[in-house]
Amino acid sequence: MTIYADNAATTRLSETALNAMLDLMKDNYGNPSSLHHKGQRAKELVEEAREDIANCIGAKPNEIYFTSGGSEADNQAILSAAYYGAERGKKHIISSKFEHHAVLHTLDKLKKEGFEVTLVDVYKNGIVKPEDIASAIREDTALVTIMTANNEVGTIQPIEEIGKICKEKGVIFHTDSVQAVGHIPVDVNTFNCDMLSISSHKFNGPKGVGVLYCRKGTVLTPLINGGAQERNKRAGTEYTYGIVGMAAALKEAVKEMDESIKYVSALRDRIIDGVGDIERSFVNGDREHSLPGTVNMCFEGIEGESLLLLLDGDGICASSGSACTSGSLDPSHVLLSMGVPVEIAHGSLRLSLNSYNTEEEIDIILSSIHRIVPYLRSISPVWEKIQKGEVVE
Amino acid sequence: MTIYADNAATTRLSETALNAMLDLMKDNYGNPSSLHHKGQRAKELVEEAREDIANCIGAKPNEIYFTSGGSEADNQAILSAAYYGAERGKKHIISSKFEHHAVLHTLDKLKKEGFEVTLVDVYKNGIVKPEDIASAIREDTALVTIMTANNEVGTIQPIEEIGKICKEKGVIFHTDSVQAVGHIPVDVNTFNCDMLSISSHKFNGPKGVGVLYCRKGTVLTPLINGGAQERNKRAGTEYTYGIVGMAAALKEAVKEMDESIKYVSALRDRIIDGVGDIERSFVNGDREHSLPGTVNMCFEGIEGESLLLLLDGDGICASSGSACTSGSLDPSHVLLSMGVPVEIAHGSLRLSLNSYNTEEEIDIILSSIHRIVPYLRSISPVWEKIQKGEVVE
Amino acid sequence: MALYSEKVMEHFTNPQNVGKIENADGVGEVGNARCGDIMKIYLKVNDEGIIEDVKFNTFGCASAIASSSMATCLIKGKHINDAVELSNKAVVEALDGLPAVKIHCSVLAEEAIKDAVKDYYERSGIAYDPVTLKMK
Amino acid sequence: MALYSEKVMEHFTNPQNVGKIENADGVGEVGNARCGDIMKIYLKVNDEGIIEDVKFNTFGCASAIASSSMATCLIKGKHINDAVELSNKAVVEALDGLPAVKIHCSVLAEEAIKDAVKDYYERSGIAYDPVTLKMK
Ligand SMILES: Cc1ncc(COP(=O)(O)O)c(C=O)c1O
Ligand SMILES: Cc1ncc(COP(=O)(O)O)c(C=O)c1O
Repeated sequence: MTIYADNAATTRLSETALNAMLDLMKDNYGNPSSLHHKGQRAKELVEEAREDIANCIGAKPNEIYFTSGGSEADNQAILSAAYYGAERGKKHIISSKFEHHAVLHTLDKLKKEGFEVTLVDVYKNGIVKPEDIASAIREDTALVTIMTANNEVGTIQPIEEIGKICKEKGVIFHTDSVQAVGHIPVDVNTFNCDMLSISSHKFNGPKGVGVLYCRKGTVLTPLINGGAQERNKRAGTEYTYGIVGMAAALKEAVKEMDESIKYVSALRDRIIDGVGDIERSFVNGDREHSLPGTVNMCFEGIEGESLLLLLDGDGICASSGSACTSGSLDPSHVLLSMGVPVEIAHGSLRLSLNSYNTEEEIDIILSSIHRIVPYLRSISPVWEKIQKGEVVE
Repeated sequence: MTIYADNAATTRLSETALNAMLDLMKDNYGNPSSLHHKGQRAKELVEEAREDIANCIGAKPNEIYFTSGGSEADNQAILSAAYYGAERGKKHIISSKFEHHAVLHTLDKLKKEGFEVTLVDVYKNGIVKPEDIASAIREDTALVTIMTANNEVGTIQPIEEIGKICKEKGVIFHTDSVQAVGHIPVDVNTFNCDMLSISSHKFNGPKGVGVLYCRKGTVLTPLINGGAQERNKRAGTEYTYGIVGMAAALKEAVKEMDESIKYVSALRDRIIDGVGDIERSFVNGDREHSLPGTVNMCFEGIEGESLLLLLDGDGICASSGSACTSGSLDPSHVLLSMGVPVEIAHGSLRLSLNSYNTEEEIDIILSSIHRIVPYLRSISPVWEKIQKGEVVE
Repeated sequence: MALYSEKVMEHFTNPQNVGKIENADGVGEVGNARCGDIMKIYLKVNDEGIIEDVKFNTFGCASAIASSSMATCLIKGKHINDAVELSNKAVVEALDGLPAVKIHCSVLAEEAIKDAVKDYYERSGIAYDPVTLKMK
Repeated sequence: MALYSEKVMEHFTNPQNVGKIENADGVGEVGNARCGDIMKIYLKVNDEGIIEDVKFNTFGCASAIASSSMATCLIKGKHINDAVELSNKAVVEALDGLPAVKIHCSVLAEEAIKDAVKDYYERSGIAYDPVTLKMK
């Protein structure tokens, strides 16, 4: 038995997406750049997918650029705006402390190239304050990039307000919507964003494909140079089935969104309520402004990887911090940025649900947690200290 | 009826690759960075694929970096070597006149950043002379990048000799092997190359995935920053099915290579011999040193797109020049670099075969060509001039 | 969504008025092989200035051939003074559009006709307005 | 290819010698919670210097728990002078390897044992070589 509760890391491919892909994988293998009927048919399908995706986020088809995923979209968006700004003497960028590494590491690269980066606080609840953005904006600010929803704690940011501030001040605004698209309403116009990143595998679409939305008039520079694909902004033979599968998955997710938000939030609340009786444990983030399916908890006195692997022994797939930093020994930069003490941040658990999950699964997860947490605490010298009221360091 | 003879643009997905992918698409959807069993199983499959691909080209698994395709691999290889060189005062790069745009446009970008680029001649036969490379190498040469086989005319370059020269002179050598891998023997050690680009969809593997081989000791810089995937050299959640499908397709292609080289070359020769009776037509490139399946012809007095679309009307998928430049009005830079006059370069046709093609298909192609070429000539004022012995300009 | 409209494909695969006219009253040729398109137009004009017959030969892509075909259809049976009013825009519209990179093909068609009309005037010694290309 | 060897998973899911020893002869503790690992080792040593019993408590990842378990197995029943010879390398080997980023867990196990042995010497007033940590 497997209970998959790691949907913020990646999701199961939906039947709808799989079926949309299979047709192309079996027969419709043309290169959209080819002039013959097989190529042109592939091109038509790609353009239909572009239109579908544009419709899902309130964009125009020619504002959609297909990429290999969320990371590439983030990199291209940030580098484009940064270099565009630099040519105009603007070398300051604003972001937040708990962005995804695709954003933060790109900013690190820019810092080495002489850019100045301001990372605004995310506070204890994991939510950026628009007024902090407003007061961080300077004459030489080239870009503001703030994620729509955080991948580890699920908090939703006040994107509309931030977008409005950026628009008023004439600063390019990018939002990494990788965790939001397909899960909560995303509209580039209410967001007032100039660029927005999407990754298909986060909403039951295929892996290896994403989208960079770029508003008409915002200058986009290729990250990958070569052929004329994507109106000269992203070279490389199109991953046609990925593109078509992504559109199918997103259309479905958007169609069923109201329902799934209700369903999935109820599952998440069942978890939060269900762990309420575990002493010295708490939920990170903000229950009000949160993705429907993501919940992040800390259990004092235990270490996350052990918890994770014992849950895995029960067939439960979960995560400790974000998947990308696994293998790293530092505790999650997200929790630290929210002021969680290092020693407690080590004991974090992220469960991320979607509409494939069931109540029964939640109950199994809860009973596993109730068995494993006390066990790990029983062998933990840290827990012993906590019980004795000693200072843990 | 469709006769697909555009395999240099892209290929049909093999049954083997499709089946390898389906398992992961249906059940094995984990993120290789996740610590739970689903993630670790996905990771195992990715690592097996890495090993398989390494074995196919004489590399070690930790020298294989998965990318979104050939274009990304070319971009990353060239930029890595260029910036590494620049830090050491080396800002000169050597390439050839008829590289793929993924190479040439990346070099254009570098030129704008102050690099100097020498493009060696490819001569009438479409083959670079190693001695030209040797004499172009300077103290400040950071990189030599020469394709293994040309995508439009199919000529195979003397990569081993070029590799040896670069090794002796201590210059980094990259080869774009996108058209060669899976079709002719490719071994990074006999090639003496430091980096090598591969694209899966050119050998019946899935679209949207490729490999950059980078020899241990050669410095690689990420093009996409973010998560720790690909040993910190290429961020982004892995396109697991693509990776696994690519390995399955490549293994199969390499296993059947001897046989398919014989089979496909015979088909190609049947075409070349079959058009021999058409006056004022000729084959571009070099029949000796050529990919088994690629043949590029010019028919004087006619224009390639018309020929292509009339062939398509007969169900035959072919190409005029490379797929990527379709939509462009300039004739192929490849043919021009080989000294084909502009007005004749407009009348080029590329047929690219693989082992899915049959003799019967070739015969149908030949009979279509024999009907369409005379027809287009009959309505062509250029052909009229040629017949009258007038100078065409 | 396809590269070309159905109309373009129709006129490309089944071009009208293909061929030459022996002893034409006017012949026009524009374009050059280096650019990938040459159009040659032959006119037969009767005493009232009506285009009784028109033929073309074209070296070029599908839209060049389709533009030639459509343009000749549009002027056949018309008076010379109407033929010179044919704009490339009219050709594009009649073809239900052309891709942006192919608009020049329709321009060539317009120019080829004008070139043929001028040739007709000159051969026949007919006076014409150099701006409108209409008979005086 | 999996993250951890079977041996590691065995010792992680079924750790040996978990617990505490009341009135232990030596207790060692190394690591800190900020780094994510703390190991505590309890020793019961008889008059001949043989480790009659050993127990551990560990806060840490799977490899920290497995290293503690394996290390205690390797020294149980051994003479103190043999126990202090246990290297982290021996622990890693006995576990059929650890991922590179987890090698420090085996180091902690080695250090925790040495720390417990020193505590034993000090509590019992036994003279020892400060370099080799062997009894004099
Ligand atoms: C020689 C060569 N290099 C690079 C590429 C780019 O590969 P991809 O389109 O898979 O990115 C191609 C094919 O398009 C090619 O033929
Ligand atoms: C918030 C956020 N941004 C970016 C990414 C990167 O997306 P991908 O791994 O598809 O490149 C992820 C997920 O990995 C994410 O959660």
